[in-house]
Amino acid sequence: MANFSSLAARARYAVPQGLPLKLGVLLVIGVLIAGPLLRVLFETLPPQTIAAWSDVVISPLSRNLLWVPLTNTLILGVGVACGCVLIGGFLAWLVVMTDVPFRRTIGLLATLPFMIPSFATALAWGSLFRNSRVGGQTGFLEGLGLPVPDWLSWGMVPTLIVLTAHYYSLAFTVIAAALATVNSDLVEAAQMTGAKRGRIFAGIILPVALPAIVSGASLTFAGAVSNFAAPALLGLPVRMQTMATRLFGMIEIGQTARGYVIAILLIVVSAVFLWFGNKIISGRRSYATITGKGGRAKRFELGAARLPLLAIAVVICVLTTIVPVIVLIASSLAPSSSALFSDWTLHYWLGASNPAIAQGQAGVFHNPFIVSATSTTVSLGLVVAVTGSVLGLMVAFTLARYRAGFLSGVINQLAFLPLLVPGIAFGAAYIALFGAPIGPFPALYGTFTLLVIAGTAYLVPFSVQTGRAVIQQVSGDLDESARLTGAGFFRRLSAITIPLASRGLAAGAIIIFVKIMRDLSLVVLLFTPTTPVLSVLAYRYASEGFTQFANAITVVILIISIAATLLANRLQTKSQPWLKN
Amino acid sequence: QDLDSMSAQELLPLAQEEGTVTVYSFTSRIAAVEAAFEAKYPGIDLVGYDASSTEQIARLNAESAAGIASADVVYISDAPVVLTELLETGLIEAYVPPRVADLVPDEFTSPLLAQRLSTKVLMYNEEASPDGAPVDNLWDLTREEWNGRVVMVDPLQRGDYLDLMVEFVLRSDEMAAAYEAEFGEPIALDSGVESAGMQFVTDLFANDVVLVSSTDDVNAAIGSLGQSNPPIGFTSYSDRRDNEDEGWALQVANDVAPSNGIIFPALLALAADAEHPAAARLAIDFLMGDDSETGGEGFAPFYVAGDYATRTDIVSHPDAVPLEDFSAWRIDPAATAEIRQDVADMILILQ
Amino acid sequence: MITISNLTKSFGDFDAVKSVSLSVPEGSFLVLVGPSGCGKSTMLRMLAGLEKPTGGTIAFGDKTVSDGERGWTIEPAQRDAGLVFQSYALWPHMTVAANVEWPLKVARMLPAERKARVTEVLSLLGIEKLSHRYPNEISGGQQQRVAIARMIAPKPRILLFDEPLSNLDAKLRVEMRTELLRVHRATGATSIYVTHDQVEAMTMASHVAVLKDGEVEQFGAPEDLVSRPGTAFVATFVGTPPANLVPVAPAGSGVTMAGRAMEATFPLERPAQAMFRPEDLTVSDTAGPRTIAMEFAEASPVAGRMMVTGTRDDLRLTAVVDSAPRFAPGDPVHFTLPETPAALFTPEGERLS
Amino acid sequence: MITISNLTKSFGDFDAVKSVSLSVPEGSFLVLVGPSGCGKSTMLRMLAGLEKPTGGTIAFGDKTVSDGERGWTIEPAQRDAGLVFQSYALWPHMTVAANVEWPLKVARMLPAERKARVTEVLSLLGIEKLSHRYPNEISGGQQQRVAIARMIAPKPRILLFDEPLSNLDAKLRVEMRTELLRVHRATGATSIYVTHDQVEAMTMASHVAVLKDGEVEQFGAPEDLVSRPGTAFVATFVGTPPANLVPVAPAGSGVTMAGRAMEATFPLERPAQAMFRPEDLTVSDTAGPRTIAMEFAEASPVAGRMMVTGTRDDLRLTAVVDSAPRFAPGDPVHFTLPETPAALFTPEGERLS
Ligand SMILES: Nc1ncnc2c1ncn2[C@@H]1O[C@H](COP(=O)(O)OP(=O)(O)OP(=O)(O)O)[C@@H](O)[C@H]1O
Ligand SMILES: Nc1ncnc2c1ncn2[C@@H]1O[C@H](COP(=O)(O)OP(=O)(O)OP(=O)(O)O)[C@@H](O)[C@H]1O
Ligand SMILES: [Fe+3]
Ligand SMILES: [Mg+2]
Ligand SMILES: [Mg+2]
Repeated sequence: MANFSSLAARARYAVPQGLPLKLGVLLVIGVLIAGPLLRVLFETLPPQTIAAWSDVVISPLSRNLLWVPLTNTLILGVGVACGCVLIGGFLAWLVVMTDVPFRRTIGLLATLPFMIPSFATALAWGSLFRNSRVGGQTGFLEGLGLPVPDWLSWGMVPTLIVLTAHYYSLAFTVIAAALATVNSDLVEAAQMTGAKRGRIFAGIILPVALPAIVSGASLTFAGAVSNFAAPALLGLPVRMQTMATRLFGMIEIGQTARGYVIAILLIVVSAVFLWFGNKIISGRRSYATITGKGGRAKRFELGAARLPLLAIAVVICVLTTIVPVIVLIASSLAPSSSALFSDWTLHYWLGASNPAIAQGQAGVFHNPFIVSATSTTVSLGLVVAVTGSVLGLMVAFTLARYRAGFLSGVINQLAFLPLLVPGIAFGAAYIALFGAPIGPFPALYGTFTLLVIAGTAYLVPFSVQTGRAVIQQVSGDLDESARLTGAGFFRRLSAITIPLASRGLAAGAIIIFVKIMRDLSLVVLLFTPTTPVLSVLAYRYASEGFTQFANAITVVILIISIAATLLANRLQTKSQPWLKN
Repeated sequence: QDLDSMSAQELLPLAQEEGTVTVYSFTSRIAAVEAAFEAKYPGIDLVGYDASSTEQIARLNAESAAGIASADVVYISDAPVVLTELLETGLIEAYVPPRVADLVPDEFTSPLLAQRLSTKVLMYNEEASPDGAPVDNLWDLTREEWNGRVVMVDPLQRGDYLDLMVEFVLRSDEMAAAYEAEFGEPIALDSGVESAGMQFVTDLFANDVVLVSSTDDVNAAIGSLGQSNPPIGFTSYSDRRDNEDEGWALQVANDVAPSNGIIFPALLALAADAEHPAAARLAIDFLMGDDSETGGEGFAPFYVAGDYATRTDIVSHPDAVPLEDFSAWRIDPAATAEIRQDVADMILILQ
Repeated sequence: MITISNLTKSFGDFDAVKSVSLSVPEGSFLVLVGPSGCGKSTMLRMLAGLEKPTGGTIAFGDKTVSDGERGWTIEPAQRDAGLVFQSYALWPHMTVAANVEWPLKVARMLPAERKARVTEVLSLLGIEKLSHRYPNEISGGQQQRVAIARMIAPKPRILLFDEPLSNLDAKLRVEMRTELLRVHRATGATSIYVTHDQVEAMTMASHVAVLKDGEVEQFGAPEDLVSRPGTAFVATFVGTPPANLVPVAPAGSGVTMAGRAMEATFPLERPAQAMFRPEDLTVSDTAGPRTIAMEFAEASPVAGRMMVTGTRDDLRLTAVVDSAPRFAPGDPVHFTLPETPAALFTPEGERLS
Repeated sequence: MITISNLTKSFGDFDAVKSVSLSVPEGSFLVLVGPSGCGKSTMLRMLAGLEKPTGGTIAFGDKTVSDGERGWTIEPAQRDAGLVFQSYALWPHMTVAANVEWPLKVARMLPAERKARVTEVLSLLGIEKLSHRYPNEISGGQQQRVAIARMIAPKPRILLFDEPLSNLDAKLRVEMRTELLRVHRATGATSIYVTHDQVEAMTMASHVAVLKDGEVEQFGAPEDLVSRPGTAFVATFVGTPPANLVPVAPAGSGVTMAGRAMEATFPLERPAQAMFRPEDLTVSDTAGPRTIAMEFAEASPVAGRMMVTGTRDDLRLTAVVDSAPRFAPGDPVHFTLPETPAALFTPEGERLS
């Protein structure tokens, strides 16, 4: 990376603009992403496994193995992406561009759902809408004597809703970052035409934030199609399978090749959607909303609509954050998972080892593993957030500044794929590729470094998507005027682009941080006992049936995530004085 | 000298020289073992990696591709997959400590050493059925009465449930007999169905078996207190030990024809090219328990009701049905591995 | 009728507009002129309803639309006003045609009519060929014309222009101002127009307000401003080229002008500033009894004559002469002042005579 | 010495700059003028190295810095050129002072020196009081001055200005152009300056290039352009006000001028365009033998005279007269043409005499 940029800066005779940068970026993501991906692909190609392709695609099995799950997955992906963009976009507008009361609080709440594991959201759904199909405890509504039909308890509808409730905060974060950069004169020009708020929102604000919307839609689409927990919890009882549950199952029962084929097909299908989204925003049209003429930041006055809109926002936030958080916290306090709100005990948090409970496991605050795992996890989170953001920034910058061209298309697609690759496949590929020494590079196996590199590659799509959306809104002449001063690439990046895009970049960093804190599948293959991480501990407990401990750890992760977000918000407002109202 | 034939005392100095031993374990109870091991054999650091069987397999495969020997001991479930994916490919090797060779029945020493047995068996809610299991024959589950009221984990999501399905097929003769006992007529197979066992699986799915994603979901569904008409389902017998904590009333249905489910091994093996061969053997020896009735420190974490030691000299947990009275089928991993994928394919079509 | 009373706007503790009062009848063409940063754009933004006044009121007809004291203001959407932003504020994601069309869509104009109107205004502004380009694909002047087109397309009742022709070449500017005037007259709308171009101000305005530091310095008909500037500031601000101001002081029987003693043909008791129109000054390369020595700064042909400028310290004199010797920058040049100044102002700038 | 040869720039199939060749010695002040969209900004951007030419070369001294054919161009960073963007391109996240200071930081100027330089240029441009504001807290003209300050602060060897004074009031503009010229002379830098202001062009330029549709229409000293325009286009484009063009055609022994038969004192064989300077025309409210009837469009005092414009269809005539009757828009006004045109051009615009 370093040599390329300096090359770009020093080259006497620059080749086509952006080419060195593109090649550099391509090289890095080629090594970090394409390499592992190709390895996954090759896993499916040897003679003994090649049959997996025909099994999956053209055999009597393919209906249930591929087509039905694929249909469900696409419905989920598209549905969730639409829902998330709508809800996230609405909240982002409210928080960023209007004078709705409690903006900060709403803004914080709207970033939370993503930090709450989706299983908690699914459980929260269950605690309200679960019917007696599966048995066990029924939900609140049935408790009131209201029969809940299966379609509302299980299957597509609840999965859609739960995933939307879980992922909309991704869309919110990306879109909010983009809206924060919209010059108010664009909006004012629309106001002058006599357009109503809704019209301005739909006709001006959303379209200028289109890159962010496409990013938000892409991220939430990828999230929805690769989410396992919600469809497994809510879909399986009515035999609804998605690509993710199938994929997981196939790997779990030892049919790895088929699993990988499914993963590759999922990637291919998603790539089509991504290509489409990219197509929309890579045309001639510009989204430069931060211009060199210093536009003002101004808020819409909502007038009479203030309170009703506040009410809507509050309902969304309460349902999608407060309820799951309560369920999650309750499940770390209640000894019985079937009665979440009775017999609460702090044992799982504070208790000393008591042989009568959970085989003598001490509460999380007394558990030396958890203490050390917390610090490892946080450092891993921080490091990966930094490396992921840096790499993401390079990719995002390249994509935003040099939108057209085949190379950009390739970079864009590659930089998105890790979202769709099962972590276990990615992790295994990483061990195989980087475990052994390569040339002068030492073997990374079992090192923190490998965890960082893999985590970076795995999570870079988040920073790419969030960063690119915002960078695309920075008018090109701002960078050009810096070029004229003789400033090198990195100098310009750090002094001009990063501060202007900081909100988007910070959003990407936070998402990466949260993701790596919670991610299991990738980490579980790469971690070493000397570097225990919280997610692995939570998995340990859950697999032993100590769900309260697992949930307590999840709450710890949640608290750290919220703290990180608050901190970032803090820095954010401090670091962007020109955006003050 | 051949390490395989050495006793623990002979291995110890070599192991101490090696200084460390890495165990890949599918259960986090390895942490307790680590403490006990290090207390007993100071100077040897036992390093435990927690990872599910699937992850262990993925990891071992990837490591071998990269030429890394990280694991010394593999403690793993999912026997049928392990046989094909790890043993046949030479990634792991069998080892039976000479000390226990005679104490463990042959079926549990070959092809790999089994340390203990776990179960996936039919369980019911004893609060709702205080007089014993509501069914006495597996085929009861295919009756209208149990439509939508049998719960299990999706066998295409979890290997052990798939093994359970495979076992039905492997035991087709017994299933056919049970059918006749239940319905008073010989079984008639649907077209395309080749065995009584497969017919059972087919009928079970046709009877709207409810699939969930984890055993805890099964337990909560079946076991939760206060249900008037709880479902029934397949889960781990050992989960009964959580009844009190969780507010469950799980009980095993032991008197079920022809069997209530499967009992299957947790395996211990040496990683091929282990870097610490002596310590690895010592660790396996330790994990097999000492000569006391309960297996002592090394086995303590696994001495729970519902799990059974393979060592005949370790007595079954007092709170559980003794192993000899337990009606579950012992799986034959090799036979299972052979038809596992075919059964999975058929279930796939049923879904 | 637009009535502005005591209009004030503060940003923090900086007063951008200070208690401005003026009113113009409906159909007027009010031109705002004033130095950079004097509050012109802020005035327009308040008239548009984009900025809430900190004090004072604005009324359209007899309907108050903004009230600073009571802190309310009618939505821009309900004012039927259009604004050409100084920054253009084109929507970057829409083509030129779409930029112009969008306001018409909002106004629910029928599609066919809409297309026709878009074509009409685009060709009015000479940019019909660019209709499918995006704003980042056209030149600065073209962008500016798109901004005008977008504003006038829906025919608002009040037209607000913030330096709308500043990036156009002289020739086009002349044509455009004719077109804008035509639009103004055709719709009978009231226009408020900010410009730095004196000729625009003179030819377009029915009323001119000269602003300085957020206050109205003089308000009146354009000719009056030139012929009878109310303050020294106005004198140096309007006119092509604007008038010269020379510090004068009584000295014995005569006066000193720019430090040089001369005979006086006008009474003077205190130091003052004398206004001389450029066309009343002459230049030569030799000193004379009524000359002031300056350094030659620049010369430029204007209206068939020569405009010569000389500077000395802070003093700057411009003469318009039929012919002038050739000077090089820095050469001494002598400006002959007429005997009687066109006007006298106090040192503070108030008019004396 | 800046040498531009056959410089071409196409955007897709649109040629913004077409085979432009010209060269100016070091220290020159080259002014580019031309109608909106003729490629001026594109030229500057190519000179700055921001845009790669599609064809032709640019050389600074004898070092080629851009080569369109071979598709390479030296990085802007290595050209030691500064550009005032037409869009200002201020960094919105930096205060005014920081905007000006950043390039100095990049140039590794010492902090103390840097602060001094920032203060110096800010006060040169009269915006020292705004140093702690952000670009969105200052007016358009103030932003424009910040853009200039930022560009000149590091004293680049080549100064590129894209309409740098367009948003300033007339008075300030006059002062600023003096300052810019001073900067230009003090540093001995070569300047290339785009403007629409005729006076700026005339007073500042050592060389003027008139561009039209991406091509150089005429290149020369400013006075030559006014006194001897090479094409009809240049004639109507330069000068304050620019010259009039009247279609003439031979008719019997005389000619028709703008359709009206008149006696001719000049030989004419084919239809042509005759150039008349505004100061050679007179106006009256009655027709005469050599008058052309127009509709009165506007009148404005200029340099102590009156500039009167009349239009008829596409014809637009401007006269500068010492005094004129009062007209209302639309009134008939008769322009008297002198007997001999100042120049004759073919209908295609080429100069005949
Ligand atoms: N990306 C583009 N695609 C197509 N045409 C373009 C593009 N950029 C500029 N042009 C065209 O190139 C021509 C020259 O543009 P340029 O900005 O150089 O004009 P200019 O002379 O600076 O005009 P102005 O005085 O209005 O600023 C214009 O006609 C413009 O429409
Ligand atoms: N947000 C703000 N905070 C502080 N001062 C401001 C702010 N916005 C504008 N100003 C100041 O208010 C004054 C008036 O600004 P305005 O934009 O109205 O000037 P203008 O007359 O339009 O000038 P120009 O001709 O340069 O465009 C300026 O001095 C400007 O610096
Ligand atoms: Fe240890
Ligand atoms: Mg302004
Ligand atoms: Mg331009």
